[in-house]
Order: sequence, then structure tokens, then C-alpha cells
Amino acid sequence: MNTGAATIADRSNGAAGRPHGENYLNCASGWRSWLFTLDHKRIGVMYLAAILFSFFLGGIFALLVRTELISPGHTIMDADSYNRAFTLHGAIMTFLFIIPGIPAALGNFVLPLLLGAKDVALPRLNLASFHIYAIGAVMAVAAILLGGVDTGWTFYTPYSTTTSGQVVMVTLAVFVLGFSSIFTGINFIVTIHKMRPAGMGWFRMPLMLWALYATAIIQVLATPVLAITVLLLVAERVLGIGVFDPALGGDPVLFQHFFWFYSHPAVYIMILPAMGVISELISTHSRKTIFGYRAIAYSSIAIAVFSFLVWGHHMFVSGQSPLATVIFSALTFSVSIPSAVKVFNWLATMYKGAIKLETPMVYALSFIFLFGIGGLTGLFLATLATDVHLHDSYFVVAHFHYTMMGGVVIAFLAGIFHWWPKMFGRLFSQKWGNIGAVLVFAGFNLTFFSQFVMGSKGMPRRYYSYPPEFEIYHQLSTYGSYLLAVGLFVAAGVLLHSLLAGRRAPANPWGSATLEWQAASPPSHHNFDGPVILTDPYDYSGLVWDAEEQGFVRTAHEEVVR
Amino acid sequence: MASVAANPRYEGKHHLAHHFDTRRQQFDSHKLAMWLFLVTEVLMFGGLFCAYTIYRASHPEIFLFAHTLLDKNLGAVNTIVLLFSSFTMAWAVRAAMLGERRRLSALLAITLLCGFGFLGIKAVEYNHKWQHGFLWGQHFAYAELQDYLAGHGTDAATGPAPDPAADAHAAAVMAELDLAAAVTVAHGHDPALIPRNVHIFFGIYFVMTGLHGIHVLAGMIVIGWLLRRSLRGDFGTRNYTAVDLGGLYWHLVDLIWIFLFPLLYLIH
Amino acid sequence: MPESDRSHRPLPANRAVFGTTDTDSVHDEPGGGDLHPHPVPLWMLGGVFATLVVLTVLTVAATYVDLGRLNVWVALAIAAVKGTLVAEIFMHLHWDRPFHRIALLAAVAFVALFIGIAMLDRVTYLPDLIPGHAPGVQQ
Amino acid sequence: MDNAAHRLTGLLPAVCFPFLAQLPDTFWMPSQASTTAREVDVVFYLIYWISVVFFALIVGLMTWFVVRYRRRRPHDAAQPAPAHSTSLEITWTAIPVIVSVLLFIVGFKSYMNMVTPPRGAYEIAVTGQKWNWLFTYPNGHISNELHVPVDRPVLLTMTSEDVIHSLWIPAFRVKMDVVPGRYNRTWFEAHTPGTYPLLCTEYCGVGHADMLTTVTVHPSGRFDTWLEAASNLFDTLPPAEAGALLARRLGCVACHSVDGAGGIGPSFVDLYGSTVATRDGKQLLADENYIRRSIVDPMAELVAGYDPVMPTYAGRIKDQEITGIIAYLKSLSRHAGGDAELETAAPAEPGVPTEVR
Ligand code: HEA
Ligand code: HEA
Ligand code: HEC
Ligand code: CUA
Ligand SMILES: [Cu+2]
Repeated sequence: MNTGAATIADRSNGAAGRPHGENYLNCASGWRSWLFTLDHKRIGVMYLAAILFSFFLGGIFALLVRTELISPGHTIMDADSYNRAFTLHGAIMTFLFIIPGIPAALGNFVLPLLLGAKDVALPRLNLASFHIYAIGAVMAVAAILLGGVDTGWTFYTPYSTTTSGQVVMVTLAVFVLGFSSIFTGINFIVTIHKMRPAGMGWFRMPLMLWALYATAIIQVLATPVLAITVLLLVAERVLGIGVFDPALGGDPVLFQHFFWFYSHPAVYIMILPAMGVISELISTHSRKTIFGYRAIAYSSIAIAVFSFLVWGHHMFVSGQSPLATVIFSALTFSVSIPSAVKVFNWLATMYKGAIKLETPMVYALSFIFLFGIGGLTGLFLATLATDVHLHDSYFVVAHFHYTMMGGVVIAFLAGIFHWWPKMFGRLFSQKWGNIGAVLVFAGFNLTFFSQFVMGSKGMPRRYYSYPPEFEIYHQLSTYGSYLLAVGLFVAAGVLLHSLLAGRRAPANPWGSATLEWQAASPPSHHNFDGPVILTDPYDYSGLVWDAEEQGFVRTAHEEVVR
Repeated sequence: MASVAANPRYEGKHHLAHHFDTRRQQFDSHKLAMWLFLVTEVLMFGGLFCAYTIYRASHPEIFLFAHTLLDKNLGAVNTIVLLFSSFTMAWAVRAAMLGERRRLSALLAITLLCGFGFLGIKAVEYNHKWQHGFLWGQHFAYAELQDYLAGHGTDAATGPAPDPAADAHAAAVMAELDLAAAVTVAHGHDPALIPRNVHIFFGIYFVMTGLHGIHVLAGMIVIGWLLRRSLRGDFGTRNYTAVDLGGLYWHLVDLIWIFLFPLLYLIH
Repeated sequence: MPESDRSHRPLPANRAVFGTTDTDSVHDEPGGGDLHPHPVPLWMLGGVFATLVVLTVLTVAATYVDLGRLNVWVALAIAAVKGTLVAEIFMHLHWDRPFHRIALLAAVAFVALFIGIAMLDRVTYLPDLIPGHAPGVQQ
Repeated sequence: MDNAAHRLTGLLPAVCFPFLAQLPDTFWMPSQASTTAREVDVVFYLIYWISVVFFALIVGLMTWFVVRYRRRRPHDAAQPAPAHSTSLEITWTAIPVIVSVLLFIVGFKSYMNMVTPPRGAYEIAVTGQKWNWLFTYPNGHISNELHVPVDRPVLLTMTSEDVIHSLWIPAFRVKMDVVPGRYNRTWFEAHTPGTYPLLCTEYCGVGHADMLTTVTVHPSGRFDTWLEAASNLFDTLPPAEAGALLARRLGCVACHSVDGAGGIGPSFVDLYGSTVATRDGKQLLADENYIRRSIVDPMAELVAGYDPVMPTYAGRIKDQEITGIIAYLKSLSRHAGGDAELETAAPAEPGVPTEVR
């Protein structure tokens, strides 16, 4: 990892040709220049806006769910509305928000920059992916307006083939969104294969690229199975083909195999890019070389591959045969190992570092804490004896919120704050950023920790009402969710404020050594104005603080002595 | 072959996108993307093959019985048609690489025609199934099946021909499997011996061939578009990426049929 | 075919990870990285087509021979040979970057994984199913 | 190897958690009422403590590093430290591997007990339907609450009439999905008499959260007495009361209210003797025959304004029982025509709505 600098010679378009202050945001105007842009940065920004909107929508449903549960029985809605609310919450959060989340929004923006490239390999496919996402989102929202669905995000047959509601519309939306995800995945693999600059071998890539690459593998290999699953589901519902519906001789457990063959790897589509973000952030904000680069890189690929071997752990009590159950339990533990490796490597990176509690770092630390709980509680579920008791209880709900909200969303927020100055050229208030992060952390734990307890004590999930002994836990959880919402609004406010009134950002505010920070903040249309100096992505020795810039600048690499 | 320079459009058509350094890099990127797309297609059909395998392994009697309602001959002819179209497509790619433009157009046209032929034959088959109510799941007409077996039993052209050897074989399979009495069946034509849940076979048959048919249609649209461009003179020795990639897609469609044919039509 | 050799030429040391030639070799390509078409000879295309037809006939013929459980495997084996021919020759895999073949094989492997485990499970729990259960269909 | 692992996993929990013998509910778990419960809790607390240790280690180190290595000035650099260490990395890969293997083995052992019912277990058939449970005992008796003998293995053979349900008895730590078209099995051996909640924990629609009932563990010897008494409805009860019980047991009241409120089906109040408007515009008198047909063949006449979701009870209900239900409906109706005897019919079993007059 310790090699000299190489220059990518032919990348300079000459900063001279560019009017001062022109960047990718203002180089063209009008809605067409956005909607039909081929620029990965603009596509990334559009994705970011769309995805945050989805998060907001999903969050509204979450708050409705929580408010209903503040007391047993009817609080603000009837059972049917409640069922629709949690289904839409789960489906929106999964398919519209978190699966495209980090790869399509942050990944799109930073991936070519991390490579020192001008764009992704297939800009048109990239734009198509966004348009398809938009179509899918519109279909999903239309389905909500037409009455929604009450199947749960898992669409288990035969409930989903017999219930009323917009099942067909929603599943077709999922189908469409799947294509968007596949296109992103294809694009990223091709870009990483073909667009790496000379001198950037596989093991000189920033870890975010490894993470995105591993994610893309899953996207390409797993998503098509989701596509065929929902197509078969639609065919079952509309035509009655008899593959999944027991009333027609079909097998509902087979449906679960189909569903989880995609949806388990999908949780690693979510977490892998989050882990990539964390790897970048921990190193940057500790100003220290990442510990165990290769281990982290390999563990990403290992997680991607292992993630395909464990889907049956969602089916331990479904009527899956004990044989398969035992095999899946054993295999499930295999994913824990690479995850554990990453956690320990992050810790070792911080050891003897120069840690600065900037907002992205606060979120990153929060991630380690929350993902630690989320991952460790995964062990209770992977273990056969305990999962029998815990399956489909609030323990599972708490587990996956600790991994998805506490893990992925927190990492997403960390990434947004980290790359925000690059994306929009503005700094934000560290103080308020940190206050938001702490509120989110506190609210989150209050919301979901109590769910572990009630789950193991016997509270099933997807319950509109519940026995009175669980009321205290539900109340804590609901108040926690309000606090969490406040924290998120503070975070959103900080970012909005920065957009409107933030200080201009220097090119490299955090002192990161990856290539995107060599571009201006915000970058120009073609990303880099001068030659890109290719360096070790985690070597901070060449970066020094420049008080005038209020940012880090690179000294000539050769002059730096370690 | 018309000379490359003769067409004024040609020069503009093989430009290098701004973010690539070389044409080779651009071509490689597009080709890799196409292969990855084919990977997703394989996995998507993989789901259907999974459903097929599951039901065939657990209910062989259904498949053994129901496949006799399909027309082997039409299936075989269609296989040949598709193989031939793959051949002409591969040849078309060669022609594109060599800059043989008129030949390229002709070969694409033949490929397209084969596509029509395939779908035409498929339509004949579907029509037959439709007439007799041999449809998916819920819509399978068991009552008509009884009539059909009683009436058409000996009509070799449209229905299963009596085949004592096959009967015996089926009986042996059934005995070996030792399934419940309700599902005892022979290969023959005694209406009383129809296995339960024959409709599941047709559910799978229609989904598999239907999805494949949609892919054929998509491939034909691609080839039609290639043909149009080729007639316009867009392709040449330095610009054949689209033909190459379109060809890959068409071959994949063929490849899947290569497996569908024996699995659906030639069950023993 | 002199062109095809190009993709097999050794790479600079720092790029030869994964042991494939796949990605790289674009920037440092001397000739500006132009395309290097590899047209497959016509006799070969024709030969492959003829072989495919013969194999199709063979598949059909094989159904008339009673091999018991082997029949389906014979059919699949022949189909696999046909598929390989299509992929290697018609789809140029034989002359292509190895990574494309790896991708295709990976796809097949993951399908096999899916089918394999789902089958294993279904066959094991088969005795729990109610035979012929399909109350929603009038048989 | 096998033997050593066996002994290790057998010993470990007992050494670590002697206090777990039999507990009322703890912070994490409901009370233990079956032999499985104890096994599961041992595993649960084993994982729990392992997790606590790892978590404390991780968060402790993290906090320590943040405090100890805070950057004071923007340009402060990190202290030199190795960028990787093979021995360290092998260690922190190996330890989770070992822990994982251990967890798998303990989980596996208990699981195998949980899926292997002992021979001679007492068999009860379970049917799940939207949204209630039917428990059929070997003598043919059907109840809505589960009743089991203490200290005797009980095997539940379960199937569903409609969609997937899942039977969960938290106090026993058992759970199994109830799937249409197949029989799933689970078993347990209750060791503490009492009444515990039994819930549906696979999402099954509007009534999912109401698909709860109880399991009663009868002290030794009392179970048979209970079963005998419970199964002779018509010997001990007047027809209308028996009908009221049946309406609960068969799940009619899940859809039909007995207090005049709305529901999935028409209310039973004042139904008998009224004139019913059907979907296809007919007006029918709800007499004995009409009600009988509604139960045996609900699709024959569909009441206007309701979905055709009522399952048929043909084959599941005896003639005498239909008569009982009709008598019960009469007792609920103003149109029953001064049948004084029925008007006094009052429910005997706790839980049958007392508004019945
Ligand atoms: C981002 C999402 C995400 C992530 C990363 C994970 C990670 C894991 N999950 Fe989770 N899971 C979900 C999302 C996620 N999950 C969702 C959405 C569901 C429910 C879906 C539904 O039903 O609706 C679910 C459900 C679920 C189940 C099924 C429960 C049930 O329904 O009965 C199981 C069972 O095995 C499981 C296990 C695991 C395991 C073992 C991991 C592992 O990858 C965790 C690995 C991490 C660690 C182990 C922590 C770090 C390591 C250390 C701190 C060192 C110490 C480690 C050891 C000693 C091993 N998960
Ligand atoms: C990414 C996935 C994700 C996320 C983030 C969340 C977030 C939340 N979830 Fe959700 N949840 C699921 C995925 C997710 N959930 C899934 C898959 C299910 C299962 C569904 C099923 O059973 O079918 C589920 C189910 C589920 C349940 C169980 C319902 C039941 O079983 O009956 C509950 C109950 O408390 C719940 C609560 C919450 C809460 C309070 C949040 C909160 O964290 C939400 C907080 C968010 C907001 C309050 C919005 C505010 C946003 C903004 C202001 C924009 C901010 C912008 C910037 C900061 C830039 N969720
Ligand atoms: C899943 C819900 C459900 C269950 C369980 C159910 N029913 Fe019904 N029932 C309905 C619905 C909906 C209707 C109206 C539509 C129809 O006629 O089928 C109905 C109609 C009826 C009618 C005709 C009512 C009228 O107003 O004319 C009678 C009588 C009846 N049910 C009796 C019973 C009895 C007795 C049972 C139990 C043995 C029972 N039902 C169980 C849903 C249910
Ligand atoms: Cu039955 Cu939930
Ligand atoms: Cu999972």
C-alpha cells in the first residue's frame, strides 16, 4: 500500500477553460438539464432527493404505526389501516429507500470521483436507472393512493394472493424498482473493471469501491430472482397458475424460498455500502491508515458470497425441513465472521489515531455501537433453539431496525454529512450536526431497545393491538420514535441551513486522501480540472492543514517524509 | 460490399464518448455490461427452472402425463427454427465485423423472419391448448380433458398417441415412487387415470414458454432496430458493437430454449 | 488471429490481481486501444449449426430409449453440450475475455445453488404435504 | 471430538446458569412452563452474556480510543502504528469462529429435541383459520382453547383452512407455522399447571392481533375429567346453550357479532326469522332451513353487502350441532315468536357473552 504517486496525465481539461465558480450544479440550468442529464453527479443528487423523500414518506408511516401502538386497541386507526400502514412502511423503506439508498445516491456521486474518472462507464444506463426508479416510485405511490396493500413487505402467499388491495400494482412497482437496482449494479461493476486509472490496481482502490463492487455482485445475482418471484406472484394472483397457492396445489413454503433467496442477500445490499462508508470515514476522521486493508476488502466479497447461502434462516419455523433448517443455521454464522472482522479493523484503525469528532465521525461511532447490537442480536436469531421462540416477535423487529436504521441509515447520514461539502460546496454547523446525531442516537435506542424486551417476552410483530402487559414497552418505544423524528428533523435542518447559508467549503475539509477531494467543491462538470495525483487512499502524510483555505492541501508528495 | 466511405452517416456513428479514453475501453465496457445483463437473465429464468424442478421431482406423474398433451413435433421444429436463427445471427455478427453490409442486412432479415416463424408456431400450439382448455392452474378444464382423452385418444396429430411401452414405463415409475393411490396413473388414455393437479404442469409450461416468448419478442424488436440501422448503413468494421451485443441477447434466448425443449416436451 | 492474442498478453504487475486479463490493459495500449474484431470463420458457424441440429435429433431419439431415471440426465447433458457450443462459438466466449465466461458460469452456479437447496428442502418435507391437495380446482 | 463437544456443551450452561432452573418471568423472558423453555433460556442467556462481553469490549475500546486519541489541533497527525498485524487479525477471526461453532452446536442440540417428539405423546390436532384456533382431541371433541395434561408430552399436528398462521406459546417457547395444504408438527411437555397465552404470530389479516387464546395446563389427573365434561355438550346443556358454545368453538363469533355490532358477516342478533336480502336480489326468510344451508353451503345464497368469505362447515359439523346453533340464533332473535323457554337460555361457560337474552 505504500507506493509513489503516479499522474493521470490525460485527464486535465484545463481549469483555465472554465469560468471561475462554474461547477456541475450551475453549468446548465432548466429542469431538462437535470432530468435528462448524463452527469453521474446530477443523477446522484436527483437520486438523493428522491430517496430522502421516500425516507420521509416511510418515516411518516412509521410514526403512524408507532402512534397507533401507544395504547392497546384502537388509538388512531382500525386494524385494516394499521396493516396497510406497516406494510407500506416496510415496503417503502426497503424498496424505495434503503436498497437504492447508499449505492444510487452516494455511490453514484462518489464512485467515478473515487476512480479519478469523468463519469460512470454507462451514463445512459445510469440515467435510465433513475428514470426507472422514478416510474417504480410513482407506481408505488399510486398504489398507496388507490388503497395500499396489507400483505406485509414479505408478500407471503396465500395471504397475498387472496387479500384485496393493490397487490399487483405494488409488486409490479417492486419489479420495476428491481430493474433500476440491477442497472446500477451492472454500471458499477463495469465502471470498476474498466475505468480504473492506470496504476490503481484492485488493492489500491478505496474500500468504498470494494464495498460497492460487492454490493453490485449481489444486485446482479439476486435481484433477478426477486423479479421472477413477483412476476410469479402476479401470475398467481391474476391468472391462478398454481405454483405458490396451496388452494391450487401450489406450495407457499416454496414462495418463501423464492422471496428470501433475494431478500436475504438484499439486507447485505443495504449494509455493504454502509460498511464501505464507515471504512472511509473512520480512517479519514482518525487521520490514520485503515487497519487491515486487505481483510476489509476480502470480507466485503466474503459477505457478498456468503449472503447467498443463508436465506433459509427466515424460515426456521415455516415448515422448512429440519435438515435444511440445520444447514441454514450453520451457514448463517458464516456471515458473522467477516462482519466481525470489519468491526475489529475499524477499532484498530482508531487506535493511536488523531480522532476528530466531526459530525460524520459521530455518526460513524454511533454506527459501530448500533450495528454491534443489531449484529449480535442476529446471533440469537441464527441460533436454532432461540429463533424458534423469537421468530416473528418484536425481537426480530428490533434486530432489523438496529441493523437497517441503526446501521444503514446512520451510515447513510454519516456519508451524507461527509460528502455534503463536496456535493454542494457548503459547510454545515458541526455543533448542530452533532446535536442532531446525539438526538437520533438517543431516540433510536429508546424506540427499539424496548422492542427487544417485549419481543422476547412474547409480543408478536404485526399486531394492531396487544395484551396490556406490553403497554409500558410500547409507550417507551413510541416516545422514542418521536424523539428520533426530532433528531432527524434537526439533521435535515442543519443540511438545509448549510445549503442556504453555509460557509463555502474548501476542496478538502476533512483531510481525506481519496481522489474525490482533489476535485473542487463542488466539482466541475467534468469532475477534475487538473491532473489527478494518484496516491494511496489512506496515506494522510501528504495532507497538511491550510489555515487560509480552512481545509487540507496536498504538499508535493515526494517532499513528504514519513 | 458497398464501400465504407460511400455512406456519409457512417463516419459519425462510431464516436468515442467523452469519458472513455479509447474505443477499445468503450467497446469492452459495453460488452461486459451486456454479459452482466445476460447473467441477470439466466438468474431470472433460473427461478422458473427451480419451480419446474421442484414440481417435477415431487410429482413426476403430473409431468409424465401432461407432457403428452404437448406436440413434440412442433416443439422440435421450433427448436430447429431457433437454432437456425442463431446461426444466421452469428453469421450476421461476422458480416458486421467484416463490413459486409448487404449481407449483414440480409442475415438480420432472415433472423427476424425466424423469430416470426417461432412465434407463429408457438401461437399454433397455444391455440390448440386454448381450444381444449389445457390452461394454467385455475383455468384448466378437467372436464374437457376427459372428453379429449376419450375422443382424440387415437388422433396422433393433435393428441398423445397410444404407446404401450410408455404406458408400461409410466406404471413402473409410479410403482417405484409408491405415491398415494389417488395419484396412481398410467401414461395411457383411460380418463379415470388422470393424475391429480395436472394444471400445475400447464401453469409452469405457460409461464416458462410465455416469458421466453416475451424475450423472443424483445429480441425481434432489437433485431428489427439493428436491421433498420444496418439498412441505413450505420455499421462497419469499426462499428459493430450494437450487432455484437444484440446477437449475444438473441443467442441467450436460444440457449434458454435449448433447455426448455427437452424439459417440457421430451419427458420420459 | 493475431488480434486475439492481445487480450492474453501479460499485464503490468500491479494489475494482474484475480489472475485474469479482464479489465485492464486499456490505457497503456500502444495502438490507442482500437477495436480488434474477431470474425468467426463461416465453416465453423455452419459446423456448429449442423452439430446443434444433430444433437437435437439425438435428444428426441433418446426419449424413445428407456433409460429409467437416466433419461432426464441424458437430455440435460445433451442440452448442456448444445448450450456450451452456442456460448463458446456463437457468443464468442472462446475468444473473449475470461471474465465473461466466469460471469456466465457464476450465474449458472447460483441457479444451481438455489435449485439445489430448495429441492433438498422440498423433497425432505414432501411427506408432510397433503397429497393432491388443491381445493380451489375442480378436478 | 463428538464426545468432548457433547460434554462441553452439556456442561457449560449448567455451570454458567445454575439459577436458571425454574424461574418466573425475568427481565427478558416470560415464565417457564415447559421442559423446552428451560433449554431455550439457557441458550438465550448464553448468547446474551457472550454478546454483552463482546459489546462491552467494542464500545469500551471505542470510547477509550476516542477519549485518549482525540485530535486537539486540526493538523495533528496520528501516531505511528502498524497498518496490519497478521496474528491479531487471525485472532479476531478465530475467536468469532469458535463462538459461532459453539452457538450453532448448543442451538442445534436443543432444536433437535424440539423437533423430535417423544413416542407416545398425546396427540391434539390443530386447525388455524381466520381468526381462531380449533383444537381437536382424540375423542373428537373440539375446543377453542387448548387444554393439556401436565407432565405429559403433547404433540400438535397442525394445518390451516385458509392462509398461513403460526402457533406460539411464549411460556413454552414453542412456535410453528400452520400452513394450508400440509401438516406441521410441534410438541412440548408442560410442567407447571396454569393458564398461559397462545398467540398467532404469522400475519394473517385483519384479525391477526385477535387470534389469541389460552392454553390451560391441567394438574395431574384433572385433564381427563375436563375432557369428558367438555365433550358432552348436549348431555349437559340445553340446545341453545350448547349452540352458544359451538358458535364460539367453531369460530362463528369471530365474524358474526352477538351484540348487534357490525362484523365480517351479518350479526346473529335478530337474524332468525328476519327477511334477508341476497346479492342477486332475492328476499329470503331466515328460517331453520335457510340457516342450515348458510352453514353447510354458505356460497349458495350470499347476503347482500358481505364478501363471500365464510368457509363451509359441511363435514365439520353434526346435525345435532346445527340444531343447537339454530336454537341459539332463535334465542338471540326478536322474531323467534315467544319461545319462552329459549329466552332464559344463559351461557354457562365463562367468556360466552352475557348479553345473550
Ligand atoms: C441491513 C440489514 C441486516 C443485517 C446487516 C442483518 C444481519 C444479520 N442478521 Fe438479520 N434481518 C434483517 C436485516 C439485517 N440482518 C431483516 C430486515 C430481517 C427480518 C425480515 C422480516 O422478517 O421482515 C432479519 C432477520 C434475521 C433473521 C430471521 C429472524 C426470524 O424471522 O426468525 C436471522 C436469523 O438468523 C437474522 C440473522 C442475522 C445475522 C446472523 C446477521 C449478521 O450479518 C450479523 C453480523 C454482525 C455481527 C455478528 C456483529 C459484529 C461482530 C461482533 C460484534 C463481534 C462478535 C461476533 C461474534 C462472536 C460472532 N436476521
Ligand atoms: C430501512 C428500513 C427501515 C427504517 C429506516 C425503519 C424506520 C422505522 N421503523 Fe420500521 N420497519 C421496516 C423497515 C424500516 N423501518 C420493515 C422492513 C418493517 C417490517 C414491515 C412488515 O412487517 O412487513 C418495519 C416494521 C416496523 C414496525 C413493526 C410493525 C409491526 O410489526 O406491527 C415498527 C414499530 O414500531 C417500526 C417502526 C419504525 C420507526 C419508529 C422507524 C423510525 O426510525 C423512522 C424515523 C424516520 C422519520 C421520523 C422520518 C423523518 C425523516 C426526515 C425528516 C427526513 C430526514 C432527512 C435528512 C436527515 C436528510 N417499523
Ligand atoms: C370468515 C368469517 C365467517 C365465519 C367464521 C362464519 N361466517 Fe357466517 N357468514 C360470513 C359472511 C361474510 C356472511 C355473509 C355472506 C354469505 O352469506 O356468505 C355469512 C353469512 C352467514 C349466515 C347468513 C346470515 C344472514 O344474515 O342471512 C349464517 C346463518 C351464518 N353465516 C352462520 C354462521 C355460522 C353458524 C358459523 C359458524 C359455524 C359461521 N357463520 C361462521 C362470515 C363468516
Ligand atoms: Cu392467524 Cu395471524
Ligand atoms: Cu436474513
